[in-house]
This record gives sequence, structure tokens and C-alpha cells, in this order.
Amino acid sequence: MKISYREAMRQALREALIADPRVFLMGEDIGLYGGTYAVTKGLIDEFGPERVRDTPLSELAFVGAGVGAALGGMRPIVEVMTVNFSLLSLDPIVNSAACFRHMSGGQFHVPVVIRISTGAGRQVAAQHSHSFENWYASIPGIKVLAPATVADARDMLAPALADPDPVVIFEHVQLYNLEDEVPDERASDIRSAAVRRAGRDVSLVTYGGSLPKTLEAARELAKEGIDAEVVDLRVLRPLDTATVLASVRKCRRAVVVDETWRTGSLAAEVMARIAESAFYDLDAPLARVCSEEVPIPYAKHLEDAALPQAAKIAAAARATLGR
Amino acid sequence: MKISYREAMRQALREALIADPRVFLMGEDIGLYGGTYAVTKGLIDEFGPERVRDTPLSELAFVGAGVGAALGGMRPIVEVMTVNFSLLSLDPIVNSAACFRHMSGGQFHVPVVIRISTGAGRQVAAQHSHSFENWYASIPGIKVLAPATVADARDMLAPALADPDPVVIFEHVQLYNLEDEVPDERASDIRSAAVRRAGRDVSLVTYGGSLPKTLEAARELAKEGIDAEVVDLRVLRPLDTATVLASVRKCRRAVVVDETWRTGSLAAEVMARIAESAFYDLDAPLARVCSEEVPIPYAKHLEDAALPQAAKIAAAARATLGR
Amino acid sequence: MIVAPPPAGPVPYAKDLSIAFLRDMVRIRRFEEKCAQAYGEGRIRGFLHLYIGEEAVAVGAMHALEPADNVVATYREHGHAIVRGLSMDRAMAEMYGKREGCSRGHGGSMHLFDAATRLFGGNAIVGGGLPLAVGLGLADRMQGIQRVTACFFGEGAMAEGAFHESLNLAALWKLPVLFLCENNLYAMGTALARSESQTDLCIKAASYNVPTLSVDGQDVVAVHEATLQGQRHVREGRGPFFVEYRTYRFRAHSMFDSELYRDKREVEAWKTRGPLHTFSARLKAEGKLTEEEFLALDKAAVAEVDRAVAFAEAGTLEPVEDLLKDVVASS
Amino acid sequence: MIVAPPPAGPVPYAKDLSIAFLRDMVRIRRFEEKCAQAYGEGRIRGFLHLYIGEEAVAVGAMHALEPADNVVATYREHGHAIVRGLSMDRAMAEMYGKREGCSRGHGGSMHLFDAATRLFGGNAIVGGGLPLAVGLGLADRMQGIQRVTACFFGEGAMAEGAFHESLNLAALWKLPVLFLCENNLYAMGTALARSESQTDLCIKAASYNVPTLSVDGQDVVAVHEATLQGQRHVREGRGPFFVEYRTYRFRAHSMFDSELYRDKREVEAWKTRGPLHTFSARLKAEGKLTEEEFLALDKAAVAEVDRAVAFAEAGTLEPVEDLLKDVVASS
Ligand SMILES: Cc1ncc(C[n+]2csc(CCOP(=O)(O)OP(=O)(O)O)c2C)c(N)n1
Ligand SMILES: Cc1ncc(C[n+]2csc(CCOP(=O)(O)OP(=O)(O)O)c2C)c(N)n1
Ligand SMILES: [Mg+2]
Ligand SMILES: [Mg+2]
Repeated sequence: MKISYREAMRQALREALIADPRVFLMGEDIGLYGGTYAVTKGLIDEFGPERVRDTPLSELAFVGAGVGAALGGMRPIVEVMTVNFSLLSLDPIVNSAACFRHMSGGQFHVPVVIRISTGAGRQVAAQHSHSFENWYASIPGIKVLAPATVADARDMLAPALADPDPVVIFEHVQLYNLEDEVPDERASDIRSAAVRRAGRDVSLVTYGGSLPKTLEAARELAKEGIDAEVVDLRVLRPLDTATVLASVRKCRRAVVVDETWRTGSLAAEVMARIAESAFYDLDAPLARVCSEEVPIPYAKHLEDAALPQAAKIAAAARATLGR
Repeated sequence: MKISYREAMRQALREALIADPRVFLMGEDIGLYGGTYAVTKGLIDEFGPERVRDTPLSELAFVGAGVGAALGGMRPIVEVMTVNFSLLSLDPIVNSAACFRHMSGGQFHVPVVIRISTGAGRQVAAQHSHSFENWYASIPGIKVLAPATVADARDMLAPALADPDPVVIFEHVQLYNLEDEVPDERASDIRSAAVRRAGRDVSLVTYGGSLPKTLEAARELAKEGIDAEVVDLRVLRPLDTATVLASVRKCRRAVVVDETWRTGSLAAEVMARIAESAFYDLDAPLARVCSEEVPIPYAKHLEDAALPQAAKIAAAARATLGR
Repeated sequence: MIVAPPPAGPVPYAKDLSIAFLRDMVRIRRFEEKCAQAYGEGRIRGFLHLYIGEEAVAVGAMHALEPADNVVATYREHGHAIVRGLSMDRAMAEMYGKREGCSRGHGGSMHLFDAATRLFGGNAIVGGGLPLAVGLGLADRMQGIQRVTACFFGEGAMAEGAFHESLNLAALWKLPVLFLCENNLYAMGTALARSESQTDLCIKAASYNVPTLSVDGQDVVAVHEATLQGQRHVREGRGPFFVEYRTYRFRAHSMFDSELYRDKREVEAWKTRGPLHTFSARLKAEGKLTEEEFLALDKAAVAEVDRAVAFAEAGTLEPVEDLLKDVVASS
Repeated sequence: MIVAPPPAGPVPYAKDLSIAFLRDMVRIRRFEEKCAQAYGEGRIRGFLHLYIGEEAVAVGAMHALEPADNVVATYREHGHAIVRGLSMDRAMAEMYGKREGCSRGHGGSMHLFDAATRLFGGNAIVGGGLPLAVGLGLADRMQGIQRVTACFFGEGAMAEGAFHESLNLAALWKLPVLFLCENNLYAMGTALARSESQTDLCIKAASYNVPTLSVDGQDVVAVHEATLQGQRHVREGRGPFFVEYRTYRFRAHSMFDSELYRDKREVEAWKTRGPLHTFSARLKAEGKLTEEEFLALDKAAVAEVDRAVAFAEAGTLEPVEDLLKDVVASS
């Protein structure tokens, strides 16, 4: 039976709350309101306001408090409503959570999970639509996950909670309504990328909200006889370079698809690693499809033009094949 | 006659205050204290506490106030003491300053200059030693400068102030004591990269605090008969890709040197652009020398090991030449 | 569900001004009713935050400001923009995402900007406007310009560090900033008592040595008088001033809100304190308004809204080629 | 330059406890004098923030806490760490950047961590410790652990949004957090009156509905009594408590400070209120301390510091191969 990405995430949160009394949720309007994206809907009724804790509008302090609670023996799952707002919480994440294990000589560690919704596509304009996964993926001391499938939405939370270090989970707002069958057995891999479609001609490397668009592009290309391989990074830090390189070595061509702004995108890092390690295996220049370098506009046609789209991805793939 | 990078910056600030009554300085301890790095020393005596304005410890509000003052017709130069602290000010920079021109349909613009000291090397440990130029360089709507020479320290401020949009200037703390002769005539270029050393064999692309180390590596290499070209990016956003590509096309080999952490580094973006546009001109895989992925440690030997060093740069250059 | 009695008592204004207040409240109401409808029809997208029930605040406050003053608002700013002088045409076109919109369709409902009336947006970062207002005030002070910067924000914003840092800066530097808090008791689904350890917002503001006033935000007269007093203090160069307007949001927070967090009866009780009907009743009781006059101004408002919709629908789309225009100055 | 009279009056403690307080103050003083010397000799690098003049605060406060309590400190934390129970050896070795240091040489002077005494650092982000303390308190409350989290910070930190958000959260959720403000009148070169519109720090803290006390931070007795009262309130589950210690930094802010911002005479005046000599004088007056005893404990402190230096100098360097160890858990 099919469930939505939203339901899968809620199920994972519910199971975590049941499994471990140290787990609690904290964030803005996750309780009585039911969650901005209804992910946490109903959980406060089942687990009460202590474990499903609504916070004031204080992104710096409640994320910092999540870090402190983790230091104090709890397993907090902190929700930041939108990645733009998470800029207000970067200090406790970068300067405390990510540093403490090393800076304390290994005495302390911070098992906090931070869920952040990210991405554009709902016409909510520049202050609610950006993507900063690339920034988070550059911070030593944390793990960064980007579930792009319903199964990953359900299965990545438990291993994230089991991880002794801070884990940031990015949920693309366009995925919440995605529906799919999920297997009964649980996966627990938060180490590897996954090949979502095997192919021979060009490797399309992506993650998160761009995966459905990339798969769509691959279907388009298939109609033209271009057999694209689609790699879903899944884990943005540490990157599973081996899987990416294996795909690129096989296809000898690669396009990286990523909704962060082109300059400084996560795609740039993936391309840099390919250029470092698979240079002699490439038959064509590397390419990327990212967001245009503009504050994401409100008007639908402009927002669409600013974001990666299947057609752009297919075009970039064709170009690597000289078509 | 030689002056220091610090004096050059101070001279530029002083001249800006004299030239335009709309210019004022604002930041923590820039006045009575004399500036953490003594850059603003003495300016409060000459221009008074209104125009050399000490602020409380409120990075979010005083940077935001700089943005507001720019909207209100002033030309603020806001100083953030250390880039780690600037994480507290990212919201007004990203969500307001960088967005306003576009989000308002071109009605408003934000002529603010934000000076941020960056980088490691003084054993001040993880919360005072990081580099986030890569993050800033990924934000549409702002310009990012990194003066690496005494002349640039003196000459980049005026054009930054003349720019109608937000400009962030990164000053590497290890450069302040750098001394050099400066020409009398002023340059005003905040558009192009500069070739600091012409060469044929390998292109070393860098900026800011890594420039002296890279030039040192080039001198080492010269002794071995390797003629390295050194490109100083100078402007981190928008990147002068043309100059970089020209150098790479000439040398056919490139090493990018950058003190940000390797993953997601500014180096990755430079490599991505080369891989996109100069792929067929390369004779060897691209390489980079960045900071190791660790919160910068206090102990000297560990800090040294964490940062780019001339020897590592030279080694990476040799490797591109198969030596 | 007990609420205060409806605003009552004499309206100390001449008929014209009194009716101007009523007219603006009706204009906002009609404008937003149409927005809600257009949203339902899919013509407006993204987030839409209605101000219905809170109209007396924007109207009473804006009429206390000078045309040369600065205004900084939130994502719930339709009313502020319209009363400030932005035409309904350009506001509606913005929500339709058209090039003729005040922000060329780049901002939408949450980002109405208007240089002509010195409206510095529509800010969708809660608390994001406060530091900007401090800077605008600083700019005026340093340039010797006699101007007030009016900064609107909700009570939820007072939990943000931005509030704390901004009030301190404004008070420390005696800046001409008028802090206007629209306390509608909820921040999305979070009631004031669940977000502030001190629910008396004036005590919070006073802790920065800022003078304060708290008034019934459903009473346009009380709002106007308090704001007049506040702006006078600020304009005289005596530093910032804080006003709390006790008001209530009659509609959902946005179009994605099932209102699980409040009791329908509470909403109904507050509706007995509706800013429009209570004020028109007072004006009628004083003989300053006849039913005919009311119907006429309502009709005019509806017509103005209909023209705005027509204008928006006739609007054009910004060419996709111009996507990157105005990210930075074109050099 | 007028300052309050030196702390005086009876010391309400038995001889042993009284001397323990004095001993710890002397230990901190001697430790830091040596740090300053080692810095001059280039053996300690980076930032070094001395606590000299403020010793009564850490000593009086720490002695009011239980061993199981949590401590969150700032970059000016040598005294706190030592009185808390971190050995001078491991503290000094840390500043020497040695593997035997409490943080394996990763942190240095600003980042003394000690799991054994629940010292959660040494935080060099001003205000950075406050949200962490709130979280530690929340963890204890949710786990039903009867424990106090003591959070030290300077008066300068009170301008940060982190202070505002943290006090509100702690008070709103009635968390067991003891907020301990070391008001030494300056934040680097910025005097309190140049950074806060309201210089009465208790009024600021009280605006969150947090009970407060303000005491003479130069008087270890006053510090201890106030902290005892505060920790009792917190331990009884009655929510957070705020204590202001009025103290003074006798030395420069750090080793890069030419002290242009304050008058030498002010420093001299405050030195008449030095925590060590005023307290030892009181003890002598009460016959609780003889000169011989004082010389003996001073000698012991000097010896302890010398051993620490020897330990640090004999310490080893972490192998460079281990640079990336402990960035994340080794899997
Ligand atoms: C920094 C930030 N955090 C969270 C949000 C999401 N959000 C939008 S409106 C809102 C409630 C704000 O409440 P209040 O300030 O009282 O204004 P109101 O909506 O009641 O007018 C929230 C939490 C945001 N836009 N910005
Ligand atoms: C967020 C942040 N901003 C600025 C600094 C630089 N800085 C270090 S200490 C200090 C002064 C802090 O003063 P106070 O809180 O009173 O503590 P004190 O040093 O007086 O003990 C400043 C500005 C910092 N470390 N962190
Ligand atoms: Mg509200
Ligand atoms: Mg201080």
C-alpha cells in the first residue's frame, strides 16, 4: 500500500518517540498547529507537549537548546521550518554542535538531529524558497542527509538518531506529497548513494527534490535512445564519492543536478571530485543544472525558469553526448 | 615607502570618511578600543563616535542596521570582527540585503559594505579561525572581494563604496602585518582577477590569505625548473572566470588553493568552471589544496597541518606534472 | 469565552476623518475578501496572510504618520500597503504575479514594496524588519532628517533575538523608530502564553528604557491616538517608542491552517469586537454616518477592488529573459 | 574616581571553608600570573583572557554548586575550571597545546572542557553558552534529574539575541538554569553604558519573569551567599534564577589590548577592592588566618602551578596523523 513522504516521515518520528524515551521533538508549531507541512500532525496528542514541544520564534536558542539537550543525554529532533530561517541557527550548529567533539578532545559529542525543510516550487518567494544544503555539507563534524524517496523518508531517521554526532536532514517541500509503495523491512544505510536508474550513456547525479525531475529527464532521454544512469546522493556529507565515480567511469559523461545556486553549489563539489579522480575516464566536459543565480521569484513562470527542470536536465545530458 | 596591509586599509577607511559624509563605520570595538586588529585605530578621534560607531554585541542587529542605513541613504561600512561571528548576521545579509533589489522589483538597493576578518594561523582555535568566503561567494545579489595585497587593501574599498549593491570584503588576519610598497595612483578595479606571477607550466589559482603561501610555492617550484603562474582571484563574486580559464588554457594544468574546508570549498567552484569550460585544454586532473576537514585546532603543529602550506601547494603542482 | 466589551464611546474626529478611517478599513476588508476568493480560484498562489479583523490597527496607525515617514511591515501587510497609499491595482497585480505589480511580480503577497510611499516591504522573516528599521532611523538621524520610521511586527516576533538587539540599539542611540506591535494573541498556532514567559509586552519593551502604550487594537480611535502620541515622541527626537495593539486575527494564519489551536467560540467572541461594525455603529450613533453613506463607501470599495482585479488580470508577465535583471545593478 | 568601599564585615564561615575560599582565589591568581608569563615567553599562544581581579566570583559561585551540576563557561574560564576541579596540570598542558591537556591541545585557553566535572567548555562565542545551558537544563528536567546548570557569561553577552531567546525559553519552560552574569563593566573596550540602554542588568533579566540578585563580585562572601540562594531556587524546581556579580577586570581584555578605553586611575581605584587582599584582611581581623597560614597556602599554590608548568612542558604533541580523529565518531 502506498504512503506519502509526509506520512513516512511522520511514521519514522512516531516510531522514534515510541522506541526511545530520550527522543523528543522541538520546533515552531510542530504541536498544536500540527506542523507547517503537517509532518508532525497528531503527534502531540499521542506523546504530549513535553515530547512534542512547541517553541517560541527563537531559532537560535531552540536549536542551541537542542544541542545542549543532546549534550545532556537526550536525543532531540529539532525542526527548523524553512532553510532560510536556519541561517538564524547556524551559530550553534557550526560553532558548537560541529566543533564540540573535536574541540573538547573527544570528551563530548552531540547526538542531535535537525530536520530542515528546503527548496522552492510553491511560489513562496525569496525568503522561503532557497536551498543551502551545499553550505551544511561543507561543515566538518556533522552528517547531512537528503531523503528523496518515501522509503528513505521513513528509514533514514532511525540511523540518524543512532549516530553519535549531529545529523541534519533536509526535506524538500515538493516531496511531501510524493506517494510510493514502501517495503516492510527497514533500511538503515546512511552511508551510501543509490543508483535509482541504471544506464550506460550519461550519469545524472542528484539528490533530494531534484531526483523526480532527474528521473523524468532520464525517461525523456530513453525515448531518444539515450540510456541515462541516475545517482541519488542520499548522503550529502560525507559524500559517497565511490558510487559517483563508478557511475561516471561507466558512463564517461556526467551532469550534476542540484537546486542550490549554481555558483558554490553542491554540484560544484561533485564535479570537483570527478575532475580530481576520474579525469581520464571522461569523454566530455562535466555539466551541471542548478538554480539560476537569483533570489527565487514569486511569479510561477519566473520561479519555474529559476529552478532545474527535466527539460534543462535532458538538454544538458544531450549536450554531453554532442546532441 | 612601505606600508602595512593594516595601514592601507585604515588609509582607505579614512579617505572614505573624508570623501563622503554619508560614509560611517560601525562595529564592535572599532572606536575606543581601537579595533581588534587595530585597523580602525585613531579614526574615532578624528571623526568622532557618530561616524566611528562602537556597537553592542549584537551582530544580527548592527549588520541589519547597516542594511537599513544603506536603504536610508547612508554608505555604512560595517565591520564584523571574525567570520565565525558573521554566522549571526547571515539573515540580514542573505534574506534582506541580497534580496531587496530583486524582490522589490528594482525599487530599492542596498549600498552597504561589510568588512569581515577571516582565516586561521594565529592559534585562536575553532570558533575564531574558520573561513566562509565560499558561502558568501554563492549568494546572488552581493559582491565579494578579497584583497590579498597591500595595494588592494587600500584600493578596493572606494569602488566597493561606489557600488550600488552590498559588497562584502574579506580581510585575512594573517595579511594585516604584510608590508609592501604601494603606487601613488589608485586602482579601482573590483571586476577582475590578477596574474601575480606569470608562468607556463601550471596555473595556481588562489586568493586572500593563501596568496603569499602560493607565491612562496611558486618560488620553490621555480628552483626545480617548474614555471608556475599564480592567479589571484581578488573578486570572489562574481568570479572572473575568463582570467582563470586563460591561465589554465595556457598552462594546461591547474591547482586551486583556498583556505576554506575542502568539501564545498571555493576551490570546488573554480574547478567546476574549469571542468565545464576548459576540459579539452587540460593535460592533467585538476587539483586543490584547501583546509583539512576539521574544526581548526589550537596547537600550532595541528593548526599548521590543517591549513594550506607552501609545501603542500608545491607538491600538488608537481603531481599535476607527474613529478 | 470572555472578551472585553466592544469598543465604544465618542469618536473625537470630524465627520470627514471619521469616515476616512471607516472607508480605509472597508477597503482593506473588501480587498482581502477578494484575495481569498482569488486564492481559492488559484489566481493567487504562495502564502497569503489575511489581516481581516485587524484593520483598525493599520488604519489608525498609518493615519498618524506623515507621508515622508518610513514604513517597515511584515508578510501580513496588504492593509498597511493600501492605507499607506499603494494602489490596489499594483498590490493586486503583484499577487497575481504580474509585471505591473508593485514588485514586478517578484515578491507576491508577502513582499509589497513601494518606494513612492517609502514602504520598505513586506518582510517574511519574522523579526527581520526590526534591524532594518533601526538602520533607517539611524540614517535619518545622521542626515538630520526629521522623520519617523514606523516598524510593524507581531507579538510572536518579540521572542526573536532580533527584537532584543534592535530595541536596545534604538534606545541606546535614541533613534527615531516607532515600534508597533500587532498583538493578535497567536503566532501561527502558538498562543502568547506559550511563547513568552512575560506576557505583558509593554513590560518587555520597557526593560530597554523605551516608553510604551498598550491599546485596544479593535478601536481605531484608540489606535490612532496612541500612535499619534508615539510618533510625536519619536519626531521630537526623544528616541524610540513602543505601542502594543491588542487585536485578533479572524481568519486562519495563512491558507494552510486548520486552526486546531484555538476554539471557534473564541473567534466568534472576538468577532463581537470587529473593527468595522463597531466603528460604523459608533459613527451612526453620533450621526456621523448614515446607512446610505456606509453602503456608498462600501460600494466604492468593492468597485475599487474589482478595478484592481481587472487591472491584475489584464497585466502582463515579465519576460523570462529578464529573470536575472535587478539581481544587481546592471553595469 | 570613586568606587564602593572595599568589601568588609564578618565572614560567616568556619575557618576551614573560609581558608578554602582564599586558597582557591590564590590558586587562580598564581595560575594566571604564570599563564601571563608563559604567554610573554611564547609558550602559550592564541587568545589569553585573564580573570585576575574577578576571582571571588568563580570561587564563591563554584563552592555553591554540587559536583553533579553542569557548568557552562566563557573564554575567560581558567578560574572556573580550576575551582570546579580540573587539575592545573591538564589546564596548563591545554594552554601549552599538549596532548595531555584537558582538550588534547585542540582548544587552548578559551576551550577548557572537562567531562569529569561536567564542565561543558570554555565557549568563545559571546552568548554562545546560554542556549546550550538551556538545553542541558531541559535534558535534566525531562530525565527527572535533580541538577542545576550554572551558566556564566559577561555583561556584554546580554546584548546578544542569544541572551534574550535563552532567558525566555528557560523562564517559559521553568528550566533549572542558573544564569550567572559577571559584570566587569566592560566588554572588550565597550563600557556597559555604551552597550545597554538599560544598565541595571537585573531589570533586564526580571523582564523575563526571572528572579534576580545583584551582589558585590569582589566579596566572595556576598557571591557565595547569592549563588547559594540562586541554586536553591533552581534546585527546588522553581525555574531559572539570575545573579549579577559586580566585578572588575584588573588586566587587559586579552593580550592584544592597549586599554585606551579606561582610565588607569579607575583600575587603581578598583584594585583597592581586590578580592584576595580584602578577604585575607577580613580573615586575619577575625583571627581565622595568620600571616604564616597565608604564606603557606600561597607557597602551596605557587608549587602547584610550578608542577603544572613542569607537567605541561613534559607533555607530548598529538601526532599529526591524528589530526582528523574525533571530528566525528570513528566508525
Ligand atoms: C524567522 C522566521 N521564523 C519562522 C517563520 C514562520 N512564520 C511565519 S509567520 C509566523 C508567526 C508570526 O507570528 P506574529 O509575529 O505574532 O505575527 P502574526 O502572523 O500573528 O501577524 C511564523 C512562525 C518566519 N517566517 N520567519
Ligand atoms: C559573538 C561574538 N562576538 C564578538 C566576539 C569578540 N569578543 C570576545 S570577548 C568580547 C567581550 C565580551 O564581553 P563580556 O561578555 O562582558 O565578557 P568579559 O570579556 O568582560 O568577561 C568580545 C566582543 C566574540 N567572541 N563572539
Ligand atoms: Mg501574532
Ligand atoms: Mg564584561
